[in-house]
Amino acid sequence: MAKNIYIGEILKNEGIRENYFLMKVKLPESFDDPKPGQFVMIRIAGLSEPFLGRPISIYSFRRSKSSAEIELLYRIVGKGTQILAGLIAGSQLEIHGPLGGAYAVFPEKENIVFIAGGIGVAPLSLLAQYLCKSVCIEPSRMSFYLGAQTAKEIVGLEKLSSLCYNMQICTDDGSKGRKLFVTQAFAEDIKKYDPVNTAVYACGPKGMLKALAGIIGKSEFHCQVSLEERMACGTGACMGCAVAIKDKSGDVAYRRICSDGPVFNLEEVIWE
Amino acid sequence: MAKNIYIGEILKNEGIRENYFLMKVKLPESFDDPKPGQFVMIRIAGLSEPFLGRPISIYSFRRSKSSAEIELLYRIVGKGTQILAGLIAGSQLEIHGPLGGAYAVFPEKENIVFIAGGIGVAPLSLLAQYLCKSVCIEPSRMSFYLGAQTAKEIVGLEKLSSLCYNMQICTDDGSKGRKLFVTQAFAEDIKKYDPVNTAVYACGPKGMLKALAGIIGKSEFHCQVSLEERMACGTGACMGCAVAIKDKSGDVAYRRICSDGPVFNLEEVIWE
Amino acid sequence: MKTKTVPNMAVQLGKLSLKNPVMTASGTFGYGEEYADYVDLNRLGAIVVKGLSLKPRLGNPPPRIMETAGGMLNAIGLQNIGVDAFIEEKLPYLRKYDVAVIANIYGESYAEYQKVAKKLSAAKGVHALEVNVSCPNVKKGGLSFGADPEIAAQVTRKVKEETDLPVIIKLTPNVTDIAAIAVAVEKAGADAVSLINTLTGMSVDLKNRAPYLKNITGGLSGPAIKPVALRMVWQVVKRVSIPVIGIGGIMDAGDALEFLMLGAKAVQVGTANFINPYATTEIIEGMQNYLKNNNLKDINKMIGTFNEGGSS
Amino acid sequence: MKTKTVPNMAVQLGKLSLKNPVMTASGTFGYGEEYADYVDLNRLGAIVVKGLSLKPRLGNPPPRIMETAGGMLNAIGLQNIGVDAFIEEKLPYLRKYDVAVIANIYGESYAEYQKVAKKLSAAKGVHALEVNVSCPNVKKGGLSFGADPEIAAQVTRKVKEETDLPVIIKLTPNVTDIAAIAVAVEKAGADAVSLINTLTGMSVDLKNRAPYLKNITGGLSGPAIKPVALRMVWQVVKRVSIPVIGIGGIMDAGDALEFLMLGAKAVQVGTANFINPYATTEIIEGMQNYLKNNNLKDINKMIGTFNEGGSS
Ligand SMILES: Cc1cc2nc3c(=O)[nH]c(=O)nc-3n(C[C@H](O)[C@H](O)[C@H](O)COP(=O)(O)OP(=O)(O)OC[C@H]3O[C@@H](n4cnc5c(N)ncnc54)[C@H](O)[C@@H]3O)c2cc1C
Ligand SMILES: Cc1cc2nc3c(=O)[nH]c(=O)nc-3n(C[C@H](O)[C@H](O)[C@H](O)COP(=O)(O)OP(=O)(O)OC[C@H]3O[C@@H](n4cnc5c(N)ncnc54)[C@H](O)[C@@H]3O)c2cc1C
Ligand SMILES: Cc1cc2nc3c(=O)[nH]c(=O)nc-3n(C[C@H](O)[C@H](O)[C@H](O)COP(=O)(O)O)c2cc1C
Ligand SMILES: Cc1cc2nc3c(=O)[nH]c(=O)nc-3n(C[C@H](O)[C@H](O)[C@H](O)COP(=O)(O)O)c2cc1C
Ligand code: FES
Ligand code: FES
Repeated sequence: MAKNIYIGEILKNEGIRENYFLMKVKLPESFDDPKPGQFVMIRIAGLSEPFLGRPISIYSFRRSKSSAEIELLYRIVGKGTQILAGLIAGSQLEIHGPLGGAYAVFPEKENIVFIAGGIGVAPLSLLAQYLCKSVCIEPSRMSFYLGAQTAKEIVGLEKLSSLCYNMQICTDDGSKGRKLFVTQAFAEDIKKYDPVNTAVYACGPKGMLKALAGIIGKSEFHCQVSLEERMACGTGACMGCAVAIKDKSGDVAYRRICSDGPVFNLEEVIWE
Repeated sequence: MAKNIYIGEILKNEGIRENYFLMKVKLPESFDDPKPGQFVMIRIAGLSEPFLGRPISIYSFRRSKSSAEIELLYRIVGKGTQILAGLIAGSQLEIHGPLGGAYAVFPEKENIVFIAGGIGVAPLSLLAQYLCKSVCIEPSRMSFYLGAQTAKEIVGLEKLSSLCYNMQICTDDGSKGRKLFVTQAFAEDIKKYDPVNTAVYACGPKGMLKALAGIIGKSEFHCQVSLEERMACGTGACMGCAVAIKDKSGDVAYRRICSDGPVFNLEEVIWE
Repeated sequence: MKTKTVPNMAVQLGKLSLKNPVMTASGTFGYGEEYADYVDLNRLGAIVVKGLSLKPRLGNPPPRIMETAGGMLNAIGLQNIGVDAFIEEKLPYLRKYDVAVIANIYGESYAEYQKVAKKLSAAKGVHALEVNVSCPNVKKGGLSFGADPEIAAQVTRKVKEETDLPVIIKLTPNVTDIAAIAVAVEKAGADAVSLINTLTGMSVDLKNRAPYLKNITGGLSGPAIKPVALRMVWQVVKRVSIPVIGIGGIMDAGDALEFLMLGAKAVQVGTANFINPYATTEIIEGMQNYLKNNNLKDINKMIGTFNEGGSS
Repeated sequence: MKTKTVPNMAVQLGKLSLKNPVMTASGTFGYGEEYADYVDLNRLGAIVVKGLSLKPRLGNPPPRIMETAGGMLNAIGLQNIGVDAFIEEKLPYLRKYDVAVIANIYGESYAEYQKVAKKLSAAKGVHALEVNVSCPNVKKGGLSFGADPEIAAQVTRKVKEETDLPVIIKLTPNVTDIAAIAVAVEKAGADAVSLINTLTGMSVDLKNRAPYLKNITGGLSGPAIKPVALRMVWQVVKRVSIPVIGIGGIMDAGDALEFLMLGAKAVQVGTANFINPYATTEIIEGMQNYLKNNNLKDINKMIGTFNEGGSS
């Protein structure tokens, strides 16, 4: 499991929706199998703009005889992602990873619930795929709550539909699926799930995760969330990607999302 | 003749020798016909590295129905040219120009002598082509002294051979043509040319031009040289690209290579 | 909802009225004409011309510029045609335009500053003086006039004695406490301060074991210095009540608006002109669009709207 | 002609012997272990650990970092486990390696600096102290200890009282005259100076009219600051005779050699580690190759070889 930086070649980099891109990157064979929840830091090979690597979750992974292929699903939010979106096939990237820890899986739990807001679908897709293919969890046990602001921002649906029996789509404006927050959709269904027999995985904007924390509250649900913060090193050295956590003694402590996370137990996280 | 910046698309960017590249760029129709000696400032569209535009002479030009095409011949010497060399076809460039003044032409002079050192061949090629095609000077009147350190650095020869009857190749190490400096080759031939009936055009490293100044000395040869200096604006505003010149009263003055040049009369230039 | 009326872009810097808050930075826009092929000069908030000295200056020997990461170094050495030639040869051209002309001035002694200021005040068509105090003070061991609050204040008083034009003091960032200097020049009568001038830097050629710039050191400008410029503008706006003009690494309308948000009343665009000769007017348009999209009727509504405690 | 023998890379900084002149910069290499998966720590000239304070420090609330043009801002707030936990938990790990360990220390008062220095001097496996004087001096109105020659000298004297280890004073660039401060700490007994720490900068979020960093300002590092770092190192090497350690924007061997050429005896690599975790060892290899290709048998032959009057 040596950590490493690889030169990857872009095979495809397509706009799948306004501001949403899917990039396929070919990597050398030696690239480790990523675990769901892990991410890579990407830079443009030979350029120093963007300067810092950008953390992007691994959305899908495939290994062929002499190479590995990852897919990244990303949204343009600023300069770095804008530049990435402009890259054409054949361009070379520096891919640092896979980095960070993975979601803990509980094959014994009857229900697996995913709650994704917007681009948060990316790491959860790899997890769903992994649970289905490698842990052999039947689609009937998996429920996916997928939310976004509008229909245009619902991405990755096709792939998920084949993995999860129960797909719940929500948009803030009602342009697709139900018109409510994805966390509310889960709240409405919460009685359907036995807390001790359910694993909840969530990824999305802070507001969404905070709302989820409110909903799950002090219940017995085991809920893992993957968090985001701007990163510099991605390897635990700079202390840049801090998140406030309740430590064992109940005090506030800052943990590093890149190396202590990006997956945390929801109950540990302190929301402002 | 509005000055402008255009988005150009790289059609081809090939290494023709170790460290020497030929790039073909497609530009909108509105790109002005460049005059020999003029240059463009190039940057990578949407990126700020390299930060400043890099001045590159126009090596050839072709106009088609709805677009213009320029060729640039360049050598990797540092970061900027290194990055340019890595660009693949389809990449977009910001092309600012054509900029600067042109070589003055004297169709009435019997002999046209070109003296190029290394990459200095680029602007002189466009000039030779222009004199041949647009001013209809016969190849027999044109002599081209082309020098470089080694055979590998003799570039653009093929094209020139069809334009100039008298091609003199020199290399410092004798690996191609004669083993002497290109200025010495000209010095050996100097008697063949009637100073008042000869126009001399030179481009190359400072050392070469300085040597040429020594050779031509106080003779009556009319000699134009194109000079290089690092540039920021390319339009005469920053005073960055200064060259020391004897002004009319004989005093030292700094002129701007980008807008007062890049072509200067050799006799005006003050060498350190 | 977007407003349909054209938002107000005019700003008032004390006695100086500007069409909009976008000026050119001294030394990066020549005397204006160099950019007239690209930009309609009438559209600019103000043109700040290349620094003028009493006598013409040859400038430094080349090389004078070098690219650095996200910026550039320059050691032009204040090459300029001198204040007299400016008034005779360049000012008549600028007077044809309906644009505020700000003369950036430079001296090696108090007396020189005063003479240049006096000549420009007598000439028609200069709307304000911007005093560059970053130049080395030969008498004070080469540290710049602007490095010491008392000396900067003294330059201010001396220039003010000679002119009725608004006097803008252009501050150097190469100091421990820029706000202290701003406060000192405000007390001495400055009508405004502009900041930042370039950070002193250096770039070397390993191969030749030599400096890249003949002058060895040069002034660093461009996006690389924007974080320092923003920090200093923010420190200064909190301490003075005269208008502050923000400068440093402004490449687009967003950058310019950042400075206004922090409390600058206007901005200057420097190195960006080299990269993109249309930068100034694109920034003005970009600001207008921003106001429209945010339903703001007046650029002044942007100024000082920064919320320190807010979160991103 | 290339030499076949391996060139000497060892440098001597006063009493401190280093295998090679490449150290990690404090705060950018954790406590060493974070990079052990990438880099053989035995190959480094020295490991300078994250700044240590007397008590553990929580650090600043996030966001703590932001990218800027050619660099980054950080406002970590010196989060660290405290000197006691460092000695107990981290030092034993580092002692397993054959590498010089330099403890970067930080205090809010002279007494705190002294206590931290004393504890580290008593621990086994610390080879030198690097004193960060960039932190705000609460008593002196928030300006840093390092902003005033007299205060910087006093910190130096106080720390020297408590330790026999070589003491490196790490200078802040946010000052008018860094050489004056270097001279002051040299007189006060500093064994070496290292420079530069980060330039204070700021980055703002226009959309939310808020700072990007919760702490509002942060420290600028990376290639953007290299020109300022080179200039300051050059100014300081001319004025002091103790060893100077060059820091700021070093990304590759060429950058490192530039600092040595100016007269620095060693360098520290900071932000580069984030971009490329192999940066330090690649720089060491690159320097070796440079020496071989230039037929130099000793890295010390590079130091101070800059020719001011040379041309590029
Ligand atoms: C572990 C991890 C996994 C991620 N996976 C994905 C993914 O699969 N797909 C995807 O589209 N994005 C993902 N992100 C977010 C992605 O890293 C940011 O969107 C990206 O770095 C923004 O870069 P930029 O230069 O475009 O934006 P900037 O210009 O740097 O910033 C634009 C805006 O986005 C905010 N922002 C920037 N970086 C982050 C960040 N890391 N976290 C939160 N807000 C940020 C800024 O505060 C600013 O408001 C992930 C982030 C982390 C930490
Ligand atoms: C009017 C003009 C026309 C030119 N035409 C061509 C051309 O057709 N083909 C071509 O290959 N090159 C040409 N050049 C030179 C070219 O601009 C430089 O080689 C290029 O800018 C170097 O960029 P870089 O980032 O690779 O090098 P840098 O990393 O910036 O510098 C590498 C080395 O090259 C030197 N250098 C950089 N720029 C220049 C410059 N403008 N003049 C002289 N030395 C420089 C530096 O001092 C340094 O030693 C021309 C220059 C000018 C001014
Ligand atoms: C080539 C060049 C020449 C300059 N000349 C002057 C000058 O004559 N007087 C002055 O006050 N500032 C001068 N400056 C500083 C700029 O006006 C401005 O303060 C600085 O470049 C920072 O802004 P920027 O990052 O937008 O360029 C010059 C800057 C550059 C790049
Ligand atoms: C994230 C980060 C944390 C830092 N922490 C410290 C610190 O604890 N103590 C210190 O003296 N310097 C600290 N620095 C400053 C660096 O050691 C170094 O002086 C500076 O980053 C410039 O070098 P660079 O451009 O190579 O990064 C830190 C820098 C960064 C980027
Ligand atoms: S990004 Fe550096 S510690 Fe997480
Ligand atoms: S490059 Fe600016 S004046 Fe020539």
